[in-house]
Amino acid sequence: MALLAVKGLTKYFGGLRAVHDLSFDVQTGEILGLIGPNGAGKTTAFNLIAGFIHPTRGEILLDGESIAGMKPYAVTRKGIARTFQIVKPFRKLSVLENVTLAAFLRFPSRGEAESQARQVLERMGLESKISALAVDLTLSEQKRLEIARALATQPKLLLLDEPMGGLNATEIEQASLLVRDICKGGVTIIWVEHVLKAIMNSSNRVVVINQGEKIADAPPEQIVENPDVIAAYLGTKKR
Amino acid sequence: METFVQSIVSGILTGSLYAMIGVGLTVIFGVMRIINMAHGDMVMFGMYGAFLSITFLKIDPFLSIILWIPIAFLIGVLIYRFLLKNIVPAGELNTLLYTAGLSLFIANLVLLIATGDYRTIKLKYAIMPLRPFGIAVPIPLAIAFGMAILITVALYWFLVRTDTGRAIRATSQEPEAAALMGVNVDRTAIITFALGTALACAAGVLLAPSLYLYPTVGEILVAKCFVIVVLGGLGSVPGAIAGGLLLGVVESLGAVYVSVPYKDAIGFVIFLLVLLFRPSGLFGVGKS
Amino acid sequence: MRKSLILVMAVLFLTLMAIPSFAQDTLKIGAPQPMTGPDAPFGSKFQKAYNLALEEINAKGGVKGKKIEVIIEDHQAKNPLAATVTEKLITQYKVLALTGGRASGQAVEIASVAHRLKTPYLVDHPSADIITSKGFEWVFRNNPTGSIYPQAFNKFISEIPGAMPKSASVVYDNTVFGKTIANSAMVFLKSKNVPIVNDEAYPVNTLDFKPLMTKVKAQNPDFLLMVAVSTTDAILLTRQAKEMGVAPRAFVGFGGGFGVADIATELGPLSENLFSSAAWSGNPNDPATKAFYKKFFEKYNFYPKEHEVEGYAAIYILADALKRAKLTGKLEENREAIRQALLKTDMVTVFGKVKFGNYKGPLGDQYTNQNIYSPDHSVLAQWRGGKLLNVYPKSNAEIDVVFPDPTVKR
Amino acid sequence: MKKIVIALSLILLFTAPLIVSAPFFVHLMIMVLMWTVLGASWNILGGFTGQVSFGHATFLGAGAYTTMILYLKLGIAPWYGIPIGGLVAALIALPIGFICFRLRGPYFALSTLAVAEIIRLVALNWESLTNGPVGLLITTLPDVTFRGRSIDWENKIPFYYIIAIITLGSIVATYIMSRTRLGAYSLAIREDIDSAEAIGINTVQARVAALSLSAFFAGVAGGFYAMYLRYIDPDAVFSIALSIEMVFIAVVGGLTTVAGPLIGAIVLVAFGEIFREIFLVHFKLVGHLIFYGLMMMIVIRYLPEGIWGRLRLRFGSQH
Amino acid sequence: MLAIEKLQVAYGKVQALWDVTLGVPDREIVALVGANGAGKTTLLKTVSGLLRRQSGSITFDGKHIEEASPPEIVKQGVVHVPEGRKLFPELTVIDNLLMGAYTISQSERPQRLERVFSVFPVLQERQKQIAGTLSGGEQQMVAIGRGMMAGPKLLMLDEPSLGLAPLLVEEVFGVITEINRLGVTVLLVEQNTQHALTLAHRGFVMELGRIALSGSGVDLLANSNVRKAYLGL
Repeated sequence: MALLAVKGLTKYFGGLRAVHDLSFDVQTGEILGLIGPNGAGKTTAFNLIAGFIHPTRGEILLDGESIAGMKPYAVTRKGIARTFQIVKPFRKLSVLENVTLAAFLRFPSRGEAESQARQVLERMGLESKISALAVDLTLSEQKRLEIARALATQPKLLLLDEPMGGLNATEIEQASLLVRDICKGGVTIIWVEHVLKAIMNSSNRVVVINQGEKIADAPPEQIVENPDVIAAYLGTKKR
Repeated sequence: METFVQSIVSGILTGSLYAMIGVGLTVIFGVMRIINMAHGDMVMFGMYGAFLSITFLKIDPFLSIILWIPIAFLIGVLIYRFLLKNIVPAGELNTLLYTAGLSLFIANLVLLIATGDYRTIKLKYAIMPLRPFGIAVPIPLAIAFGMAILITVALYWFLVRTDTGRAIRATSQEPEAAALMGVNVDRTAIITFALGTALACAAGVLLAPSLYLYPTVGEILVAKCFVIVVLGGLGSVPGAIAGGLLLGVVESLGAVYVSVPYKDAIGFVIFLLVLLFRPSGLFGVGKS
Repeated sequence: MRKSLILVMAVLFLTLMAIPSFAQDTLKIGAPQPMTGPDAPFGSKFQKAYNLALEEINAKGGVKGKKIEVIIEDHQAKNPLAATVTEKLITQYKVLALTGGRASGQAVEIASVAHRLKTPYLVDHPSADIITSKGFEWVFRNNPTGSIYPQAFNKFISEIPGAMPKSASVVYDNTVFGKTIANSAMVFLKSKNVPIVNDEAYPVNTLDFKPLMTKVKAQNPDFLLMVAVSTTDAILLTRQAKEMGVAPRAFVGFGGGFGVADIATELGPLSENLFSSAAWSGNPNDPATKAFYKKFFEKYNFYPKEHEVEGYAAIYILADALKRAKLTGKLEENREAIRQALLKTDMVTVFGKVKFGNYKGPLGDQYTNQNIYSPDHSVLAQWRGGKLLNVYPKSNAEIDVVFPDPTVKR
Repeated sequence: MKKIVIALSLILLFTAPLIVSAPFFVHLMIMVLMWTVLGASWNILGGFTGQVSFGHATFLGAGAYTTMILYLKLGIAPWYGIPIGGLVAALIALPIGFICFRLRGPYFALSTLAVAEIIRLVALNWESLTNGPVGLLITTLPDVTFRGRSIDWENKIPFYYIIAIITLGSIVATYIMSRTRLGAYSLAIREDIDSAEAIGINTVQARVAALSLSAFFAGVAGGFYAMYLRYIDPDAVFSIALSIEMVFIAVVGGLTTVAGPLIGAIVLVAFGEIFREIFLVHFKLVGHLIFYGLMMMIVIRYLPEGIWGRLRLRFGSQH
Repeated sequence: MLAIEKLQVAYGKVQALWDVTLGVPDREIVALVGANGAGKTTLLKTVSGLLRRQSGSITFDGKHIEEASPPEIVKQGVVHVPEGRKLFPELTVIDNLLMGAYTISQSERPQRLERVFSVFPVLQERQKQIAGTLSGGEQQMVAIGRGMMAGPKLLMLDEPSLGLAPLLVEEVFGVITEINRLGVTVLLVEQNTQHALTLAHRGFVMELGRIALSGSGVDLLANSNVRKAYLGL
């Protein structure tokens, strides 16, 4: 059984069709890339899965159990964690506190939650920043902090919303390694990204959406050959 | 039936003045995100202005509005420039408490100067009401209503037709884009605050002949202002006008058909329902 | 930061300078009043009245060779602050007695503190029954309680043939004051089987009574009874009742709001024949009252009404008690002596006769130290040609009553 | 160092009325502590969760009326009534929270204002329960023997110790809150409500919990108010002005700080007294509120993080 | 016409632009392409005065404009049509357009309006409609039209094809060419690389806050490096 199965997911905002009849699966242990041009509905799809908005139609199954329409905190408790495209750290709290808060979900005592948080932060390479305020971190560090915070809830499935956005080349390289590392640690990942280089190198499979609909679902090497994808990305040639 | 019509008419008369006060508050909120607790004191200014005119200058209070609108505008410019400008970036809560302090300051300054005595404005021509179709319409309120409509229409014309007015509306919707159009956002803020102040003051001038005035009269108006502005949608001018009229009519009908002691509660209950089910206000345009 | 530090320093400095510098050998009376806030107008009325009385008494050499001093504190119409300033007056300024209070809510706090700290408190204006019906033996009240206010009106409708209302609408402000008076009037009317067709409480400082009057008009009452503590409300009630075409045989106002000169100036012809059933309307034929009016007008350029008379009388009552009390060096003993003196008070002021006693009020409350002449102070007056003239009881009347109201077309 | 400071503060708190025994100053200290509890109560919600309430007088009023009604109608002594008043306030907070927390930011603030006004009007008009505008007055408190001696309720000292214990309770509760999950969750909600949801926090539940705790202390303070001042009426205990004063104490002291409300209350009461003393009594001018308003403006302008908040930043303390 | 030299910009501590040097010649269409977060929008915001540079210079027609306020820059003739359109949603179409002419005297406005309406006939039909109720494509047209109202010498368009259906994308690009033909210099920021570069006389590819490549539109299109920069091949 697929870890996550999305079936016929549809969302309208007023008259605007943001996501239309979207279906895809994610298998345990996979890294699934989700790409598409701006405004294609990727973030909407994320928000639907994470419970931040409720679908107009369609099903979302986690381990066969429907989670559509659940509140975000309930979805997180079920084992889906997310990051945000525009980082939303708890700005005036320390890095450790940011992650400890998330660890409380599985470790109710502060001591245990803190030690869990320290472990995660070490894996994310943020151990030296533990007592800094989140607002004082660089963008790249804040992105890592968000991932750390998500991981501290011990998710089965991690939704990454443009973790590379705004990073420079070396940082992107590091981030790619990190994502693969997280996956090896047993967390399934769905990953929205504009830095296609990274996504093509790291994903097992890529789903492409355009104007709310799925236009391709294949391994990366097939995706780059797909004429529909090229058209969606580079635009059709002016005739 | 006569009771019903009378309640509606009374509601609209009072509501038109509520609306004017509300419009002032809402434009200020729209452009600067200031919840101005001292707005009621600006109304009080206007009431004292009307009183001064008739007592010392022997000018009819309704006529004196020509004098007080520009003065209030100037006061607004000064208050914004010297007292408010630097506090706005500190956030809504701090700004609100700050203007609460400002309100205490202004009201008590007037108390010190004018003493707390109740003042009244007596108009010789305004003793008996008009009675069109058996519906009683007090003359001062009727004049105030007419002038409130004139002023509101003038304001509407200003906001819709003039460059500055358009800039004010644009700035409240998309400040960054307004700057890109060449709007001096800072100057717009000053003008808006001054305009809001002038409106509140004008409403005060119009209210004065129908009410008593004393330095802390602003207090009883502030809570109503919030209700109006939220009913119409924070920042929306047509919303505030509708909110003011609605509140006037609801209070009036509520007093007749529900109960006088609970009439204010009815206003607040509607307010709460609007907040819960249409937080952008009855007339807010889909901005969340 | 630096600026605020400087401010703090300046304030501390000023405080040091401001350590009480009262003359040592005065007889101090404390008066908590609302000097700021919504009730500020009343604070200044009482301040003026106290000052006039003090000037007169002190000009004649004061009491026992000492001058009397009134220390006014500001309670801002807030109950906790009323308790605080009372504590301060009693324990810091060591006043011999208290007066003032203005509104009943604050007066209850003052009475409660005064009772506990064993300091005599002469209530001059607050009228809530509970102030003198809870057995506070340190609290005295010169003015009538709320439930006594309608006495003259009650007598009038009972004694004049045909005056008993066939129905009555009662509107009153939603305060202790309004409620008490309205209850008292309604209890009496019900005992006479008069149907109450409207029983409407409104919030103080209502901006618009037209809806309320619309409702009243629909009932077409035989009498319209209106209670207003605030002058604004009294004026708006009357004006809008008439504007809306409410047409009873009599418009009757209760409470301070209806006894003020503003009623005539504000309402003009609309005030004609309006009744005011008040605790006190002053008999202008009395030479003492005339003299007081004259002095007051010379000093302040306006004629005193109820509040000023009450404040002025309070100082004279306390001065009289101080004169009779045996003052020793000890504060506690002095306060007890003043209380004893007050218990024996039997005098006449501009407000009328004063003698404190315990008796049962119209609503069955047991009063303690309430002026026993209060019920007699109640008069029914009528606005006539811009003047408020006493019409009932006959003994106090200045003019014949006009009833039913001929200006009203029923 | 820190322990010494805490120990000294505690000793000061419990010996203060013995050092400064003038009844008026004991009364002022009681008022300061009562305002501290109210400021702390507001801080629990406003400071930690960042949810600005303009209707906290509701909870004070609920506590005050509960205590008073229990005593006058059922004869239940105030020392039981005060905690029960707190509980009733906390219970009332539940439906208010579930309704108002559907809203965010200024809309939440305005909704609390509306609820508070509605409740005030209900209290004013539900005469059979509240005695309406006439209010409720108690003249004597029941006898209590403590260590064989009957407590003298005409003396202020017993009241001082009662409110001192309540204050300590509210400060300890704030401290505990800052150390526990609810406190941590509250801060997360204050910082970013979406992120808080994303890490599995049920933000409505957490906010309602914070509101209830906050309401409990406001209710307890209300119960104390009723017992100490012995008279309540709806306009006095449910007023908007009272709610705003609570906000002001919390903000002036420093939001989210443990000691802030105490500092805020001291400043508020002290300045109120000082300004009145100077202007009204000394100079015989009604100018004190002008300066009080000016002081509000200056504090907000130059110390937006509050007095204790600023000191804390300077000395690097955590609370 | 527009010359940017060694421009450095940061958001707080986060450096967004590193040593960006770029020139826009008179009457050309210059395309600025690159991935999200590459710094294209930052560059435009800095030119239009919304952001302050740390170092470097920006000159327009030979005059330094780094220190000028947004209104002053608009008066110089540099107009920025922001990403996501940023219309005034509760204003009518005509009011939105008139806002664009905020710095222009009343007498010149009818003429300007006419020109905009000739390019966008649909806006003439919809001039009384509230802007927030228009479709995405129409909103984009209002945004561009609003920019044109100021009578720009240089029009900077940020992602005009964003979120538009292919047909509308075609239309928008057609409009851009037409505007250029009317004598307006265009600086175009786009994700729709192929399309933008086909249209442009000259292109710059940005990556991670730097200019990675530059050249004529056609050359860049043919350049396999560009494909690599985008599809990771």
